[in-house]
Amino acid sequence: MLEEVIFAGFGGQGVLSMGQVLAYAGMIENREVCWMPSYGPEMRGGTANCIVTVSSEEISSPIIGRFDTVVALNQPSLDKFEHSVKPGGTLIYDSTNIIDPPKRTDIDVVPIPASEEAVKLKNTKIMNMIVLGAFLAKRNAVKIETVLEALRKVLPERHHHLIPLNEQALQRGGELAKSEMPVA
Amino acid sequence: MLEEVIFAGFGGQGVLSMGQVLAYAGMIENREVCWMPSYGPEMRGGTANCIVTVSSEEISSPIIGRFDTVVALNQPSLDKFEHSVKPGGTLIYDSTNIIDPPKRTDIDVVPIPASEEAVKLKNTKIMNMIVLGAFLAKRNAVKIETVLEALRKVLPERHHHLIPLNEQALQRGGELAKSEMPVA
Amino acid sequence: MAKVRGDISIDIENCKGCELCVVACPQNAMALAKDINKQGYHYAVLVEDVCTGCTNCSLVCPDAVITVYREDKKTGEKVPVAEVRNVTGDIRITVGAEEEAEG
Amino acid sequence: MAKVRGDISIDIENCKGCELCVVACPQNAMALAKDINKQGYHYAVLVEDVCTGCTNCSLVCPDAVITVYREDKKTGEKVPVAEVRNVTGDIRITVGAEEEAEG
Amino acid sequence: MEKSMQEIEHHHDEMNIVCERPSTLLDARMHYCPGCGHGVAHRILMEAVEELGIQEQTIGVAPVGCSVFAYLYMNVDMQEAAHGRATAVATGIKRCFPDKYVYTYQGDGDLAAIGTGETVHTVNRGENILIVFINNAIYGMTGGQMAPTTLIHQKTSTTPYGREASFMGNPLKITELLAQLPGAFYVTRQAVNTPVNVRRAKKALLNGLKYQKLNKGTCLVEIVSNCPTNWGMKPVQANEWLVENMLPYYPLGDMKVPSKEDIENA
Amino acid sequence: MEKSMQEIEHHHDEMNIVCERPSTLLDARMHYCPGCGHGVAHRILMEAVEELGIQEQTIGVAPVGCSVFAYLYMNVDMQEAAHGRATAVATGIKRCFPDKYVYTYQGDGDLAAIGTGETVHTVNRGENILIVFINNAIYGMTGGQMAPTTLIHQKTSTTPYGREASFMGNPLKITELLAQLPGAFYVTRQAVNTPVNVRRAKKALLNGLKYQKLNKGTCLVEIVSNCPTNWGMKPVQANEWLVENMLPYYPLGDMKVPSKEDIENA
Amino acid sequence: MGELRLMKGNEAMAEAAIRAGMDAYFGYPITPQSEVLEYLTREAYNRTQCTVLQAESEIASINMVYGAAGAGARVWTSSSSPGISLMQEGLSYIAGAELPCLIANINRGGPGLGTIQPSQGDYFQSVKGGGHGDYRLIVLAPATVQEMADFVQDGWDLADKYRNPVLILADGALGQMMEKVELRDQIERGTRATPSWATTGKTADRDRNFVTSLFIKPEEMEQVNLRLQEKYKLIEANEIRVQEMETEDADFVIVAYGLSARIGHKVMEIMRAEGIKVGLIRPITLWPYPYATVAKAADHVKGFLSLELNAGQMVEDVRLAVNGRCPVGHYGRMGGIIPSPEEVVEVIKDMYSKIQ
Amino acid sequence: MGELRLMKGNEAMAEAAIRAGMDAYFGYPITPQSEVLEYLTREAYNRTQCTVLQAESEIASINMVYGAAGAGARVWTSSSSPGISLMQEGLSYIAGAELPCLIANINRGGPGLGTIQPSQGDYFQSVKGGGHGDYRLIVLAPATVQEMADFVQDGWDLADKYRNPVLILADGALGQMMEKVELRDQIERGTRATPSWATTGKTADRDRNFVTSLFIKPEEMEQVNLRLQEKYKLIEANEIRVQEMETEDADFVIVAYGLSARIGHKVMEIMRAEGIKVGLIRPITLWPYPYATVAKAADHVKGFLSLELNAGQMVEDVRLAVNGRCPVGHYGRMGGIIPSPEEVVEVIKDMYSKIQ
Ligand SMILES: Cc1ncc(C[n+]2csc(CCOP(=O)(O)OP(=O)(O)O)c2C)c(N)n1
Ligand SMILES: Cc1ncc(C[n+]2csc(CCOP(=O)(O)OP(=O)(O)O)c2C)c(N)n1
Ligand code: SF4
Ligand code: SF4
Ligand code: SF4
Ligand code: SF4
Ligand code: SF4
Ligand code: SF4
Ligand SMILES: [Mg+2]
Ligand SMILES: [Mg+2]
Repeated sequence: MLEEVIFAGFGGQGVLSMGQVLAYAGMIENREVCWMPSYGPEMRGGTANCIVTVSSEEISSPIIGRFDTVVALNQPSLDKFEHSVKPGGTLIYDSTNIIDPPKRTDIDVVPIPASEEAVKLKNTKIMNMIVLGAFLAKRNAVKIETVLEALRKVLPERHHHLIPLNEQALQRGGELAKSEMPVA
Repeated sequence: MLEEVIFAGFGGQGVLSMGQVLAYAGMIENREVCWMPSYGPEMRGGTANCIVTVSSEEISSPIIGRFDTVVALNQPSLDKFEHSVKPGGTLIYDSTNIIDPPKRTDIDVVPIPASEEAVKLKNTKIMNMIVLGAFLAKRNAVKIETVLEALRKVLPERHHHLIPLNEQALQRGGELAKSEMPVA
Repeated sequence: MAKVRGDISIDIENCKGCELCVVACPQNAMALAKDINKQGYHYAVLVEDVCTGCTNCSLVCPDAVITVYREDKKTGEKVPVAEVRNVTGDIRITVGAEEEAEG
Repeated sequence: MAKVRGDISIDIENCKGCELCVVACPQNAMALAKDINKQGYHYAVLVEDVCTGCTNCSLVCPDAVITVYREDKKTGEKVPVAEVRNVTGDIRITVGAEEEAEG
Repeated sequence: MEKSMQEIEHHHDEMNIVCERPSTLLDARMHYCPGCGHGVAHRILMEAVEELGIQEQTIGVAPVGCSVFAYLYMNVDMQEAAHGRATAVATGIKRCFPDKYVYTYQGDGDLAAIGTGETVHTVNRGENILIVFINNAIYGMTGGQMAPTTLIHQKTSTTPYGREASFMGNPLKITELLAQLPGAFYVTRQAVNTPVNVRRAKKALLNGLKYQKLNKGTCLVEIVSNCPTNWGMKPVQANEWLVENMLPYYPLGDMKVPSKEDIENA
Repeated sequence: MEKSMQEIEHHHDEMNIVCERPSTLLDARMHYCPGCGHGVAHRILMEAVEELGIQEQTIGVAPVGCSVFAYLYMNVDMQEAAHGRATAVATGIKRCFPDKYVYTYQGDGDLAAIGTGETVHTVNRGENILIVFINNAIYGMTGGQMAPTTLIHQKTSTTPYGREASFMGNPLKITELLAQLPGAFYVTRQAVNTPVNVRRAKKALLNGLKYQKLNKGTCLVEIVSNCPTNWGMKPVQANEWLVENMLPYYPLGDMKVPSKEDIENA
Repeated sequence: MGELRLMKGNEAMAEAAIRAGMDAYFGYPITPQSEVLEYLTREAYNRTQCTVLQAESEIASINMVYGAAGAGARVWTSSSSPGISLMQEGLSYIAGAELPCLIANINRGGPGLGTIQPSQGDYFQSVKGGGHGDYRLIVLAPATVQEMADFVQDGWDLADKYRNPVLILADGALGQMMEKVELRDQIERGTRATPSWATTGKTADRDRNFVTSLFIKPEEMEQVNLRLQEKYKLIEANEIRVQEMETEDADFVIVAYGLSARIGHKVMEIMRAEGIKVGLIRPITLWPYPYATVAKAADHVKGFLSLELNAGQMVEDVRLAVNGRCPVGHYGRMGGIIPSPEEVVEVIKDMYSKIQ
Repeated sequence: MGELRLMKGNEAMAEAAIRAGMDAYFGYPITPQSEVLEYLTREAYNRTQCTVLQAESEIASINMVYGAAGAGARVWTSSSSPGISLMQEGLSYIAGAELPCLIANINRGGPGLGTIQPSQGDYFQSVKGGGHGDYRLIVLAPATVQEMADFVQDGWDLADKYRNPVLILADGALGQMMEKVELRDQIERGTRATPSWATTGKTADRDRNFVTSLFIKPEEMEQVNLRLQEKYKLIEANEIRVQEMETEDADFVIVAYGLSARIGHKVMEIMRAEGIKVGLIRPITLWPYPYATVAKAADHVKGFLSLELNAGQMVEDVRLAVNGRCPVGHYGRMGGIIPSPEEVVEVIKDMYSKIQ
């Protein structure tokens, strides 16, 4: 198996860490994994994205131009990466703050009102986990349980009380992804 | 015309400056000239030599392995450079302090008791000019008058009173060179 | 209490909401807005009409976004409570949480 | 005048004739030789039999070529005026110009 | 509560502007973090240039550090120097153009770590320049590593357990050292954490610039500043920490002031 | 007047040797010019090592300067450092092997010009090493250029008309500066121009070495020295010039001495 | 099997260094490699009591490394491009004095202050000699985080074997990206034999040791140089490391190292899928350079592309190896821009069409 | 005709600099080039009131040069190998900020502290880039004292023309030897136009000028790099200087620069006298390198010898030019040893006999 995905958004939206959690989960499942960040030129704030590859084979390039999945958390990221989804691939985006929805018809487009849902879960920081849940539901890159295991390993002990909330968010994301009808 | 000569001796014997005077004279006579020093590794004292080329043509290498003339002011220099005289060339040396005289027979060997003569002229510093006089007499590289002109230009005004003494030394060297019979 | 009547205007789009002006104001006239500007910062606003034009806020502002005015002797017009400059979007201006602004 | 009788030996081949020992000797016991060593230096020699073994000369010698001795209580042998050590050639030893040594 | 822009503009027309962004400071949004002292230092330095009317004769040198982009904000001719070499660059400029006003603007890593040699020798030669030295006890730009001026027990990303004198030495009071060099003409330590300190710091910068005319030596204005981001504090809290921790170790005040006769022809 | 070698040897057998080349100084002819202070400094440093019995634990660092070949004379393990970096090299050694005695031996160009940054920070960190600093007010090795410590009006090959403070700054009293750093434990200025000064200098070197055991900071022994060759004087005259010109500007004496309690467990 | 972790390249290096029994690290912060010093100040002393010191500059760092290496310690430093430039004098001294040690350059975009983004612009500096004189660094170019870790101990072992400094040259991306890495077991400090030439204190049973690169007599200096050249020949004979991928049947070969090789690998996958026989040669040692491997491929391929994050540096070594037998092209992006595999595919197709 | 003098190479450079209207020199003593600073402190200020400053280090020197050049002055520095290594960061900054200035390296034997004797061991550093990133210095290699003098003004003119630093690379022998030199007339200081980009003080009629090599955005940095590469292509197209001697009918060509070229010239004379058709190619610009000239000769000669005072550096450029068409050999002595022409004759005869 091979999953090449880019997570893109503003700095502070948890873009880099959702990628890391995925990579960690991949590692637990004995996959080859690679997480490649790209920071905007600004020292703080600005855009951020990371490419994650999860594969059963040796990973060639950590830098990729075309993705199985694009996860876009804001309008600029959507605009920038929509065209990079491989035909037949998946485009997941936070539909809450999107004015210009994607136009491609040859891919699976998955709008997730993640920010909205996060507010409902009373924790805006959890938005990225909702999206990750959607990704997991759509792409089968790793199992949701593995992601939870990864979270347990990655989070410092004192934050473990947040794991149930994260689980809830992942689950909710999965539900949303499955309920949404593909645009194409 | 082309004259390639090496002046070799101890530091402090005036080896470098006799070469400079010759080069300067060559320049006055509109020749191409080159003066290339080589210092021993010791910061002070030790051996010193310089190669001087005077030529009517463009000078190729300032570094030469075989010389028209070798001027050796001590035993180590004599030992080192005797074999570098071109066949038919000239080897001039200060015979005062030499234990092992040169052995070659295919060249013009010119022993000059320069240090002895310098003592007679009551100025040991003038030894190098005696040898230079011998060189001028033997090799016709530049005219003795030009050397005197060079001295006038090179020496600071306050040392001009030494020029007659230098002239005397050059002359004496010339006489000695002419009186000596070639060994060969 | 203030001898000279003053006023300030804040380039809120370039304000970074550092709050240094707020603590520097001897009149407690300033606060951070509840809303954010395009940079994402809770920008500073004048919330009490007690500005003396002392320039303190402006002196400590790292982003040089506060302009301070003092009443002209001849007129004596009242000073506005929140200054808005260079606002190109349709950002709503709300004065920062009252409790905090009071403290 | 000197309380302890002493003596020095100079490794004259390694002496550089700097004369610092000569001026440092409180007894004016030293001078530079008229002759030169193999390095070409007028080396230092002891010229007066008045050494007290005070070590001054040795202390200031940059080339560490002076060894200083002090008379053994038991014997009382006289001290030589010029020490020669490590001389491998046939260099003649001459004591430096008397006038200078006196000054 | 809202007013139209016109209303506001109109109102202000009748008032006197007493404090405003100086024209020597470009109307660009600075990249500094919220509450960072660099911004204030930039502004008062440019106010000083403006007040002295020397914009046309002034050449600034930016360091490598958070203020690396100073030339994007300061409306004077500027050069961006290699890390630590600002005073060497300034020396190059000033020696060729002694009539210009030349200043450097440097952080504590730049001036007091990698640039120590250049700093000491520039002041020792008494180069007629102004050195503006922003001491925030940390490497801001690279993400919060220890600076030579980091305080004992202060935690940074390279002193995760706090700075220990036995291991890393004491915070370096380089300004005190430099003040003792005969080449130093005017040396002072200021801060920009309160309005009154800002006023004083600006006065110091004014002096530092105008003394260049006298050709009597180097002027150095240290500004004790903050780094809310890498100190891990809100700006207001950072300025409190500054007062409680930095100022006792780096007391504000003049270290070397010109004598009356020195400046009478200023 | 001549005596055979045997006679002399025999005679000396009966006397006590009171002063002799130390065994820690190799029996090699030093390349220094006649009368050069480097020779004396080498000898007393090696005497100190011998007297403390620490030859096996001592590692020296030679600079670039006339003393670049110190390792040909000093019979201890040594490293030859790049120009100016001796104290960084020494730091590298000492931090890895804190039980060794580590010293640097540096000229004024090496320590106070190109090496200023390393020197200041080594002392500021309080590295437990001994720095032996030979101040001869000139660059000896390269043929007599101006050093940071060159005196005002002193002529060198790069100040052919004499050093001018207005142009080249004042002679740098770096030892005074370094003494003020908290990392400095013992700082003193000595000379080797007279027997009594040699004795004092040696005592200072003994202290500087043995204090390393205390782990309390850097020891620095400056030795005001001569350079007869590049000063263009005979050695005796050079030492007179030293007394008349250098010592007034670089007065001898201790600048920082350990307190009693500091050394009671020495 | 060793412990598995997901790590950044910089942190993997630091962790590997602790485990390889490092005695000391001296360094100065610079993006994008400050994590090395940060990781070590957090982890190293507590675990093995080794030395980790933030120096006042890169020049101080490299000279501290000189001192520690000369005294027999297992020591290293790391920096990024401008900082490495400052170390050039020190590196030449270390090479001249033949001191074993490790330097890591996490290459960013230049020249000058440049940018903090990844680059391979320091190839020439690393392999031809940025410092003065005839000397060589053994240059290892990792392409994975695993290699970032492995080459630390390997580098030190090579350094010890030849008394020669070893440079790890990796671009900023390799420093910042995370991959799975299998860590080796902890080597206890002090188990490595202290070199006999090291300045550890002159004991009665031996002459003093000294470490120097000064040989003032030309005759002696020439002998030293000849000895160094002999050593370099030996290293060239024994230590070349290179990875070949599908070169046997290749019509076209990409030559690339580090991150570029990873991209090249992907390019190869894409093009092979399209039926174009592309192979890849990945030099792992940039010096000694695998000239022979490239030369051998030149016997049967139609062309080469040197793929680099620079304006064309390694391409000279490829040309030297190919020696005129077929065309050698270069493609590179600069200043922190990383080409996508797709973009490179187009470049090769274009070049390939012209060759045929 | 200009004034004739018998001068050392170092002094000729210094004198020529004064006459070329130098505004400033910043330098630090090091053998074998200290005469430059010494000459200038004696002569320069009195004659043209220019600035001559002994800096506290080579790093300070090169950064003072940066500042002065950035402010529009005609400025230079000089040093020898270890000092030049210390300048590598500064040189990369100067190249990145595109500042015109002059640097002279009077090359001595390395690596490390090495020896003070002449060498050509810094070729790679000079032409491939000792500093970080993709940049080029224009490198002039004088072979006579006359050229030592001439290349100062020529160098500055090139530097101004392209806003690029220029390096004069000469071995220690050229610095120390004396030849006749014809000096150019004094150019009055201040007659050279101040560059419009220089930081001379922002006047009301223009935006502020700033000098920088920092371009944090990769896109921008890449554009800067591309612009630099364009400039370098232009320089390669316009500024190659090379001397060819009797190459037309040559069977064998020596390629050599600087002192080696003088020796090569003599070798050629000796061998031509013996009937062997030897020619000489002397690259005068080492970058841009005269690849085309060498390549042209490769059409008809049987072999090349790259004659250098090092272990083999320029030989790579000769090989790149020849591109496999005939054998390319290298002969070099190191550490300050200079080969005699006679010795080189033997080497060539040996190589020549194997070729035929
Ligand atoms: C030669 C070199 N070394 C290191 C760096 C990385 N670097 C950039 S800024 C900086 C230190 C910044 O700290 P400081 O000077 O205190 O300025 P601040 O950001 O705190 O204002 C460092 C180490 C560099 N750019 N160049
Ligand atoms: C990087 C570098 N710059 C310059 C030199 C040349 N150099 C050798 S020794 C020296 C200065 C020597 O002076 P000092 O340190 O005072 O020692 P001294 O010879 O006077 O004892 C210089 C500049 C060098 N070797 N390396
Ligand atoms: S000028 Fe600013 S600080 Fe002063 S009273 Fe008005 S708002 Fe407050
Ligand atoms: S000080 Fe300036 S930037 Fe900070 S909150 Fe006030 S107005 Fe905004
Ligand atoms: S020991 Fe030396 S100084 Fe003292 S008296 Fe004897 S000779 Fe003179
Ligand atoms: S001090 Fe030493 S070297 Fe100098 S003259 Fe006396 S014995 Fe000789
Ligand atoms: S990192 Fe610190 S110094 Fe830099 S801009 Fe932010 S607050 Fe200011
Ligand atoms: S040059 Fe000066 S410092 Fe060097 S050995 Fe000679 S006298 Fe001593
Ligand atoms: Mg700082
Ligand atoms: Mg000195």
